[in-house]
Amino acid sequence: MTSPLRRLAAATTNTWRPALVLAVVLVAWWVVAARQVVPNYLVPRPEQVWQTLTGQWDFLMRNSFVTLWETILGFVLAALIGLGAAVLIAYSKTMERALYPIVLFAQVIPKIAIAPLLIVWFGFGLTPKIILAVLIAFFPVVISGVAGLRSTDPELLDLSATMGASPWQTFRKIRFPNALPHLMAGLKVAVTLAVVGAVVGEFVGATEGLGYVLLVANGNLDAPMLFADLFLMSAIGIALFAVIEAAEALLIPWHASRRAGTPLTTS
Amino acid sequence: MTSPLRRLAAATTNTWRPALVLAVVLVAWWVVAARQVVPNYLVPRPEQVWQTLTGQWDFLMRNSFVTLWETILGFVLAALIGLGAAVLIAYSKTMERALYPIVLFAQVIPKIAIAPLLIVWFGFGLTPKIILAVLIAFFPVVISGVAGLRSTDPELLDLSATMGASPWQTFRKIRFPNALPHLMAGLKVAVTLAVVGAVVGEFVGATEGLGYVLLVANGNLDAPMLFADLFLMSAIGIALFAVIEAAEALLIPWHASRRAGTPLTTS
Amino acid sequence: MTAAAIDITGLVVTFRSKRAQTTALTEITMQVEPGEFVTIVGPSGCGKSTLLKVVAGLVRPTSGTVSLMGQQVNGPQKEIGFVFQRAALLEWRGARKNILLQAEIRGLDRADAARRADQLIELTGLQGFENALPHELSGGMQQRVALCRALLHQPRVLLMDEPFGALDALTREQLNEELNRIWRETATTIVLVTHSIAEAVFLGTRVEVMSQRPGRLLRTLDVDLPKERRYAQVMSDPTFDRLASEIRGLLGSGANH
Amino acid sequence: MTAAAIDITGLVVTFRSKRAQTTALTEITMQVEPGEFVTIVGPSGCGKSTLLKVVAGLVRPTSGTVSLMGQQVNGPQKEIGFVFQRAALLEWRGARKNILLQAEIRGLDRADAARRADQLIELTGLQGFENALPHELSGGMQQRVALCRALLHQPRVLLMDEPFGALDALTREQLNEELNRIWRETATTIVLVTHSIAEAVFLGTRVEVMSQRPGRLLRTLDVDLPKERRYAQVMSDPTFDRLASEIRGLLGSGANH
Amino acid sequence: GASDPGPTGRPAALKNVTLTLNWVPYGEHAPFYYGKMKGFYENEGINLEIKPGGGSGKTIQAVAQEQTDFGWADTPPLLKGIHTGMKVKSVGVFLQKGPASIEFLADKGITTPSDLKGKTVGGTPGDAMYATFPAWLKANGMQAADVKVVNVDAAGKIAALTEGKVDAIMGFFHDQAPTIEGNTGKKVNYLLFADHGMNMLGTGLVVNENYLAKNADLVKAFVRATQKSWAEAANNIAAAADAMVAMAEQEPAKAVLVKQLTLAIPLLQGAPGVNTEAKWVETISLMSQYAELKDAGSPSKYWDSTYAGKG
Ligand SMILES: Nc1ncnc2c1ncn2[C@@H]1O[C@H](COP(=O)(O)OP(=O)(O)OP(=O)(O)O)[C@@H](O)[C@H]1O
Ligand SMILES: Nc1ncnc2c1ncn2[C@@H]1O[C@H](COP(=O)(O)OP(=O)(O)OP(=O)(O)O)[C@@H](O)[C@H]1O
Ligand SMILES: [Mg+2]
Ligand SMILES: [Mg+2]
Repeated sequence: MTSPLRRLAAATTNTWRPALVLAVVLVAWWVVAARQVVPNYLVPRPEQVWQTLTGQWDFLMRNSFVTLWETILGFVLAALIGLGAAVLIAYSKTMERALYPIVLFAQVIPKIAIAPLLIVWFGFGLTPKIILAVLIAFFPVVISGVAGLRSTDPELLDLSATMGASPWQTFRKIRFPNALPHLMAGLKVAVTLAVVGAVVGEFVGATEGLGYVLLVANGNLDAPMLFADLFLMSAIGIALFAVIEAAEALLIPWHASRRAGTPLTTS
Repeated sequence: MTSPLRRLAAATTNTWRPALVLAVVLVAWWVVAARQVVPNYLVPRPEQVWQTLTGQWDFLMRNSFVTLWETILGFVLAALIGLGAAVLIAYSKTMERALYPIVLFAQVIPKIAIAPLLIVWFGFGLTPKIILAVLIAFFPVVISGVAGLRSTDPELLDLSATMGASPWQTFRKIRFPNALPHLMAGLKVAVTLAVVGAVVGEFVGATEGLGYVLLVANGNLDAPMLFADLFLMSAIGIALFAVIEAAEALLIPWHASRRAGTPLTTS
Repeated sequence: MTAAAIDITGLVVTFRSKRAQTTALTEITMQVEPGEFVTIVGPSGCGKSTLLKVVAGLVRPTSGTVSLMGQQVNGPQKEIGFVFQRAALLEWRGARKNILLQAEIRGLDRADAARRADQLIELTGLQGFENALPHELSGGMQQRVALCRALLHQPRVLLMDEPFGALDALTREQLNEELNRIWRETATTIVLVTHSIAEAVFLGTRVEVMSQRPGRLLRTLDVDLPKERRYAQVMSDPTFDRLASEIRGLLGSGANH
Repeated sequence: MTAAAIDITGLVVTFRSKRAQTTALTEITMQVEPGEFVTIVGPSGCGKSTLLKVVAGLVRPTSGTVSLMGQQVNGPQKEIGFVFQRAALLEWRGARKNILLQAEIRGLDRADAARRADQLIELTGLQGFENALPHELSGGMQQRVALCRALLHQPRVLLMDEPFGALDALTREQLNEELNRIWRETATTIVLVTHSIAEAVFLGTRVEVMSQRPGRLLRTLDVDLPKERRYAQVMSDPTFDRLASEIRGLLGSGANH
Repeated sequence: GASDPGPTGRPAALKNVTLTLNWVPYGEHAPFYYGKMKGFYENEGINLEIKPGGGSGKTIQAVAQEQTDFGWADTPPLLKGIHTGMKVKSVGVFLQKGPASIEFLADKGITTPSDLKGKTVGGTPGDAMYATFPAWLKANGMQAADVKVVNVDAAGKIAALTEGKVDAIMGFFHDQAPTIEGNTGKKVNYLLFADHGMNMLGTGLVVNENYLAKNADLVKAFVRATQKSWAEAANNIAAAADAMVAMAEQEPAKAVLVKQLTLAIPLLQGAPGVNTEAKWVETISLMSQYAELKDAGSPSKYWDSTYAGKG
């Protein structure tokens, strides 16, 4: 077998199973839509969605980039703020008691309920969407950050203490790398929530973005547009999730979960 | 000092700092509201909210219990389904490739967008609310479950392999307990999201629950009711979060993060 | 002719990582008959732990074959007891429960297992710490827990990786004698890695001396002592001194080669 | 009069957990002069590790006082080097980077530290594994990395908890001789816990024998040997045999008391 | 600078003005696009930007916070907003007959309000018609308990109706009915509140009081242009729909737009934007009776008649 052929074969074995799943989902959808198990104005046929996607490609791309940009900004801020809060909570009992209720409060109130306030304060621009994305996305970072920072092996802390490490050094050299596997899990959740946050922000007051397009499609009962829009939203979410997974592979190759071969072959 | 007095003193030192934070928040709120930094139809004065809370206590409690019940059901289901998905993903490369995109898709589409479908399929009862709560809450469980299950010390897996452990035994005796610290972090996020899910479910089609009350209050521009409602929502979220924290203390007393004294005293 | 308990032919193990490639074992050929007690000594990093893991089916040979009781080793073996170099305890279980893990997984009779666990706890001096979590135990105590766990189900083959390394001299000798008694009474096949030359000679019917990495078998020394052994007697036996200094010489030569 | 390097008076350490209460150390009083090399032997679980941790300020005494270089110990001490019983390596760093952690945290000169790290790697025979992650190292190699790390900054006080436990006899003797040399050349104060009676006598200017739990100091033995020591000489010295058998006797009596 | 020639060659004194709609674009909005296309606004020195909205309530709030210059919003929520302290005013309601209605599939056989007895009706809490629905039932000789009301949000309403989860919904007949017919082919009938005993004012222009004080002339000009746009659009429905197709983004299909606008035009009762005092009084009293609008006050609290004029 020649080398390119072999590579093709390898790629095939790697991808045929997810491809099969995708195919099954597509066929199921097509059956549901074509036989009108659910009427077409609720669930359109795949080809209708495809036509909308290709026919309105420029329009959809423009709006996708708006949402993508909001999502990325929101996610980065959420990651930084979440990590900051996690550090405060993990390091100080006082901060834990004081911050946790606030953080929890920010988490449990439905964002759609405070969206009008955000509009009032920040208008219809980029700001309220980013704030919503941050509010929705930062909590998992806090929780997994706290869990990660707290799960450091006490003996490693003893070690750094005998080296006279400052709290900052202990954080940077020991606690933080140790927390990374936890933290990456939090960031994965956060990045998908940041998409939702940006979209919700666009529901409330926007003239562009996938959330706005969704609202319009809903109002017009334009199911193909609705589905194309949902498809692009999930594409953004999945792409960003994949970026975080790639970052994880780079950042924590040493972790048990990432060691080649070891993980799940023995049982 | 007599013993009750001493206990009181201890309680005081434990609570004065969070109490202070609460006091600061209340005063800030009161200043904002009383001086109309933000108009009262957006941010009411604390005493207005208090009057609504006490005056409509029975009505609010009735609706709180509806939401609480939906939240608990949704959370339990989300935990079970999330754990199941995590097991499949952690154990099988095929399942990982096949399930992850679906799970991600379910996570990133805004739940409000699929609400009409839920109504068409499940009507106005308890079901759509629970489905929404599950859809919103299960993702963090999956992610932290996968991270936890994969982070098992390879030597422990070797150990169980030489004992001839079945995959189920390895799971129950080794992987699962080992994943608990991660998993608890996921459950903490999930329980707060389950509240949001139940509320969003009530937005879409309901005749009771805090989400419904919120919608009505919003429509009537009844800010005191809106704030009382938000207050109760967060109370539910914080209470359930506290329950999970308590469960964590019971389930993983052995973990570094929970060892008395050890965690953060050395540096 | 019965099959050898352990049969290793032309074994080579090479670890590959992104960074480097390490050949841990090369051209190991070795048989262990049922009921034999083989001790292995060799320089740190020469592949002793790797050898035991290959026998247990936990590391796949790069080339060569291994069989256990006549069956080719293709995956983890369960008819064995394994003492890992690190204690490998479950941090959420107390000492006794860590020992009983063996019984739970193998589905042994509960009452029997419990009785045996208590005997082993007594034997290794862990009374009073039955419920202590691993982080509340000293290094040597953790090692003893791991030892009890491997002995609980009375396996036909025992693979032990420095099981007494963290124990003081006295406890170590006591437990050596106990292990000798258990081996005699149960006819278990044992392969034990140790850094103590005295221990290697005292316990083994045969001592295998390994070279520096990549590990080869340098020499096999038969220990011509009675099966039943006590430190007081063995240490004063001239055979002991002869073997001990021969091993020391081999290790020295190996270290410089 | 200069202050003792380590001064322990009436030390008692009791661990309390929900389950039980363990007195690890009781009534320990002991001085270590600057430049002394004290070795500690005692039964497993008698509190040796705990003692070192108290000196390092990592475990708080239940009662009694401890001072280091004339300063009362109230929290973690940083003017020391500590070799933990477990290697305690950062699993995300290669061997060399694990060693250099010491330099990074203490802000030592980079080039100097790098040179010294390479010397220590050479000395402990870790060449070729500079970039290997901890899980790619054998047990003994991990221990050697931890040893290098504690030696890197040439601390004035070294606390070592079984630093050679996972090494083969030959490597161990080599490193013992190196440690002897380092101690002579730098006048470091060293307290070393070991299970090897030979090592205790070979290295120490003084051997402290501890009783079973709760740990007390049973006896102090001064080692009347020249400062510069080599195994070939020491082992043939009658002092060595006398001290070794005395320690053995003490451990035995302690074990039965 | 005033001397800069604009792109069309006219003096560039055009003032930028934003109008936020009550909802995402539907046929009722076509007159604005038509006016813009025909240059009615430019002639008044206005460069109009039309922004979609997210519900009348939110649009009114945006006006109150001066985030938009003009709002296009329904009257009942406007009364509520002003009542709770928002500094905004109506400068003229254009749909003098409220579009609030009950919509249902034609094959349900509903022709009069009393046919709703025993039926399930979906409504969105917070809508003005949701609050006044029980009163409307009473006005038609029924009890609140005669009809089962379930709460459905805006996104779920249409699906709930077409899939038979509810027998009828509350809504704007000229918005949803054509949409449903256009997309599902199902014929929709409706009963207007206004035709059955409860006639309240509908959508109109809303302005912040500050803006009014500072830009009285501009508001006048804007109202004039809007009146002209509506008057012209009423006579050129197809052209107005074309303008909207050309200028708006993601608007409904043209056929739907035409239908929506055609249904909206009859709601103009008299000159566009010109209201009678009596009509305001009636609306206020209905709201205070049925929608908890206490101490409602007089029309001048809500409406400034100096711009569009009084009828
Ligand atoms: N998972 C692994 N990946 C890469 N290299 C490994 C791995 N495990 C072991 N090695 C290498 O294989 C060699 C032998 O390791 P092994 O643990 O078998 O040594 P050992 O004889 O048990 O040493 P010690 O007496 O120090 O425990 C070492 O050089 C080690 O670095
Ligand atoms: N964190 C802890 N919590 C409770 N008990 C502890 C803790 N650490 C040590 N102990 C107990 O204190 C005693 C002494 O432990 P230590 O580790 O000091 O022993 P050691 O002399 O170093 O033993 P070894 O030679 O086996 O390492 C033991 O009984 C142990 O169970
Ligand atoms: Mg080994
Ligand atoms: Mg110890």
